[in-house]
Amino acid sequence: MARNVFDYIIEEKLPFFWCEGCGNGIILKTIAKVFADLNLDPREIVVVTGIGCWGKADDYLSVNSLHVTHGRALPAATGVKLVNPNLKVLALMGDGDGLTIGGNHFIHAARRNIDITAIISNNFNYGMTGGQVSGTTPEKSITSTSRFGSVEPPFDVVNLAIAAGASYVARATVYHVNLLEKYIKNAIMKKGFSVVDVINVCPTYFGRLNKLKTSVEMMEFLRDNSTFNKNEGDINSNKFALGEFVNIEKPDFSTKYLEVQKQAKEKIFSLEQDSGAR
Amino acid sequence: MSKRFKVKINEQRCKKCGICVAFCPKKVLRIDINTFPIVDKEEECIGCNLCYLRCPDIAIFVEEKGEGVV
Amino acid sequence: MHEDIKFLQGNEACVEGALKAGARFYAGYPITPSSEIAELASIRLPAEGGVFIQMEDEIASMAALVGASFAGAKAFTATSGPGFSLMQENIGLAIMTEAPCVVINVQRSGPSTGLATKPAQADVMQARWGTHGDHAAIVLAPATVQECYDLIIYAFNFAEKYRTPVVFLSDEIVGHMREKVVLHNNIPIVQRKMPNIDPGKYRPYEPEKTGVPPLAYFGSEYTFHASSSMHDETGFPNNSPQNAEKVVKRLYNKIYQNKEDIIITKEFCTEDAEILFISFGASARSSREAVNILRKQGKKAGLLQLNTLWPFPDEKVRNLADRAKIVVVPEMNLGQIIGEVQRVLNNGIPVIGVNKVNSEIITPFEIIEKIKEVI
Amino acid sequence: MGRIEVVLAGSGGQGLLLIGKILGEAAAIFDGKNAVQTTAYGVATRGGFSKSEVIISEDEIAFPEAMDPDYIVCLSPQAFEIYKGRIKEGAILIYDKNTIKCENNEYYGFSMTNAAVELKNIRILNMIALGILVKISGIVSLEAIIESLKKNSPDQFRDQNLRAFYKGFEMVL
Repeated sequence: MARNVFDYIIEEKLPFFWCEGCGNGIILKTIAKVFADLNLDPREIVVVTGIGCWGKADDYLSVNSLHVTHGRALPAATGVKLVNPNLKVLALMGDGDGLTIGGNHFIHAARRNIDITAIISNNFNYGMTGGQVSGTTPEKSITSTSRFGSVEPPFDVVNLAIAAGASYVARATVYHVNLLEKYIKNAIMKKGFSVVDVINVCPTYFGRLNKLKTSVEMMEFLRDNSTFNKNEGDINSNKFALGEFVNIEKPDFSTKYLEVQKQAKEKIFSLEQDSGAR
Repeated sequence: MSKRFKVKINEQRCKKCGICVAFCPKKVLRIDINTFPIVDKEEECIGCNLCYLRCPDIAIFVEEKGEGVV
Repeated sequence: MHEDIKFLQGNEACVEGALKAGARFYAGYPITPSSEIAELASIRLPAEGGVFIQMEDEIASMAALVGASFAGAKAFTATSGPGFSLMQENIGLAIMTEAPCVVINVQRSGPSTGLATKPAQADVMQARWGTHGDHAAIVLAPATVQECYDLIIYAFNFAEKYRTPVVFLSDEIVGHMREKVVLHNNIPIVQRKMPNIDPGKYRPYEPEKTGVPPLAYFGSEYTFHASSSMHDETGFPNNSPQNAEKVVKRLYNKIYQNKEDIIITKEFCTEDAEILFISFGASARSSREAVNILRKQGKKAGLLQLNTLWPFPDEKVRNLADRAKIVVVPEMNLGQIIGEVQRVLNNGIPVIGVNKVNSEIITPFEIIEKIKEVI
Repeated sequence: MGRIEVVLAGSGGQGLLLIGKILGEAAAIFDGKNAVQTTAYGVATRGGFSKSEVIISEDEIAFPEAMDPDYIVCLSPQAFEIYKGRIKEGAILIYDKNTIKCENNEYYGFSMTNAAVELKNIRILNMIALGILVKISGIVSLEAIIESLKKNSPDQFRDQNLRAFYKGFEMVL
């Protein structure tokens, strides 16, 4: 029987608690739509979330979910995945959660190529706590803790993920919904660490402080400042390069670890002797 | 094209952000100050479903007449 | 020679006990003096079909334990002071989400980096109150290599039985000493209590009479929601004051109402003891030697060794101290367990601390020297 | 036999931990007594003062460290400086007389380094010292120490460790 979004999103829990015009609902519905299109069994999906507005996504899901501490969705998801590699594991993280306090975990999960899909809701600020500066806030942007314009250059999530070794890296915006759906689907189907950097809108804080009052204005901004030419993209000047930047096949951690388990079974006695003799 | 699609708004979920109205390629919808989206020109709807896809609150649905939800 | 009698380090015996208890997942970050645990786990776990992973830090390690636990594995980690400090955040996560797991802290001299290769017993209060918020804690402390093996099995058993993280508070002396250890099967292994109802009706935080909710695992026929945020029995957020009070009290009571099951102590020559030592870990060894020496001198000394530090064995201490003329608490810190002893014994009996923080073990002579004026 | 305390002192990297383990395991497992082996070391693996202690007893061992050692083996001048003149009456101090200057003829000096050089491997100094200690003290049986030594030597080092042990054992007349 064909599944639909309400096989994954609990309809009775709606409306979402997110602000009017917040793009988180767009991303969450798109994820649920991809689950449905792929006909995934909710029992075999685990969604891990951290803290922040996007960290509330699991509140609406009927799949397995684990809501953890700020920045720690990826290491918790790593624990889930390594114990049961058959599970589809997603980590839903904001830019503050996943790339700032959790930045170290992000690069190491990518480096290890753990088979997890990281969906970054990137709205350039900490929405939940009142719009403070984050690790992806473009330089000169106004936030509630950078009232005179941020002096810090931001991370480019895509470049960071590529450098750290992810198997799949793509960027879309909440305006480009068809792209978003395609990239999330490809990311979930990818065996290995996959990242979708979703440029999102936060009209309540980031928009209001940066002369984009409504989500409609912010969506128009995303529409008018996106490019499919990678070389034209520059997060720092609010020019968003969209597309699939990495899509490669390489063995994920769990697959490679099967060989470790095999070797350990064969060599255990000599190794123990060796370690005991020091 | 004849009137093939029905656009429905779930007013329990809609937060009146106006995204569906602003980006409808056929200007099917209209919104006044603090109202829910008003289905103005349903006959113009081409069933592209972008309003559904962009709605942050899963509050708007396009149905093909006689065939249920798209 | 029997196969299962070995001459092992305390740290090695921890791994043997963990495997016996059914541990199949380890996530950790190397730190002296605990690293032998990681090294041996990295060999033994994959051979048992389990997984070892060295994470980027202790924060991540503890988070991974919680994830692994919900995926159905008995999970553990090992660290020392600086790493234990980093783990506190997600020890709280394990308490709140009720994720069974075991955290070994092989204590070293602090604060901060301190003397990295030297022992201390100064994390007793951190093990109790390290993570924020009101909560209970189960903390076990070994004094021998055999106890490393035995008690770590209890640690896993308590973790699964009470759906909680258990802290295993070893120290550099016990962790690095080698002794004879029997790798026996005498301790029954507790398996996680799974729900036994229709999957549609499963509520992951609905407790049984014991105060503990049965726990499914991700990938089973039960789907469920686990949350670090205040949640009700469904696992979904619930911000009502009534619910918050209920949850905090249940998390506390599920440990304290079962403390008789959790408290493990050992007694040496306590039957007629007038000089009662109360100690744990390496200092219990010193205390026991002091008892031997004092007994040879005709003095009625005895030792209550605490294997369970938390919940603190109030009644046991009170009962034994009833017969004593003085109570002596040797510990390698400036006075942590002694505070609990004083809280319990408010009857005027003298309670004397023997404290040492120079990174060397307390010797039996130092203990006797300290109390010779009063005995 | 009551409580016997052995201190093996020298510098990091000399393999004191290993011979402590071999001695302790010989007593605890192969001779069926009780034994505790502990170590003290600095932050570096090589160099710097390092010691390993072994307590052997037929009774249960409470305090795990040496209080008043019966046997002390010194393999570095630094270790010797720490223990000389501080040993109890009747205790035996064994040292490497090729590297340690000692004027006290109550101590037991052996040409350990020279013996190691003869065997073309300075890293088996520890095994030579172990052979000397076992012969002088008799704290473990020869069968037990050989079993333990074999068990605790990786395959590729087993023969040379045994050779060095016997070399030390035979240096004691």
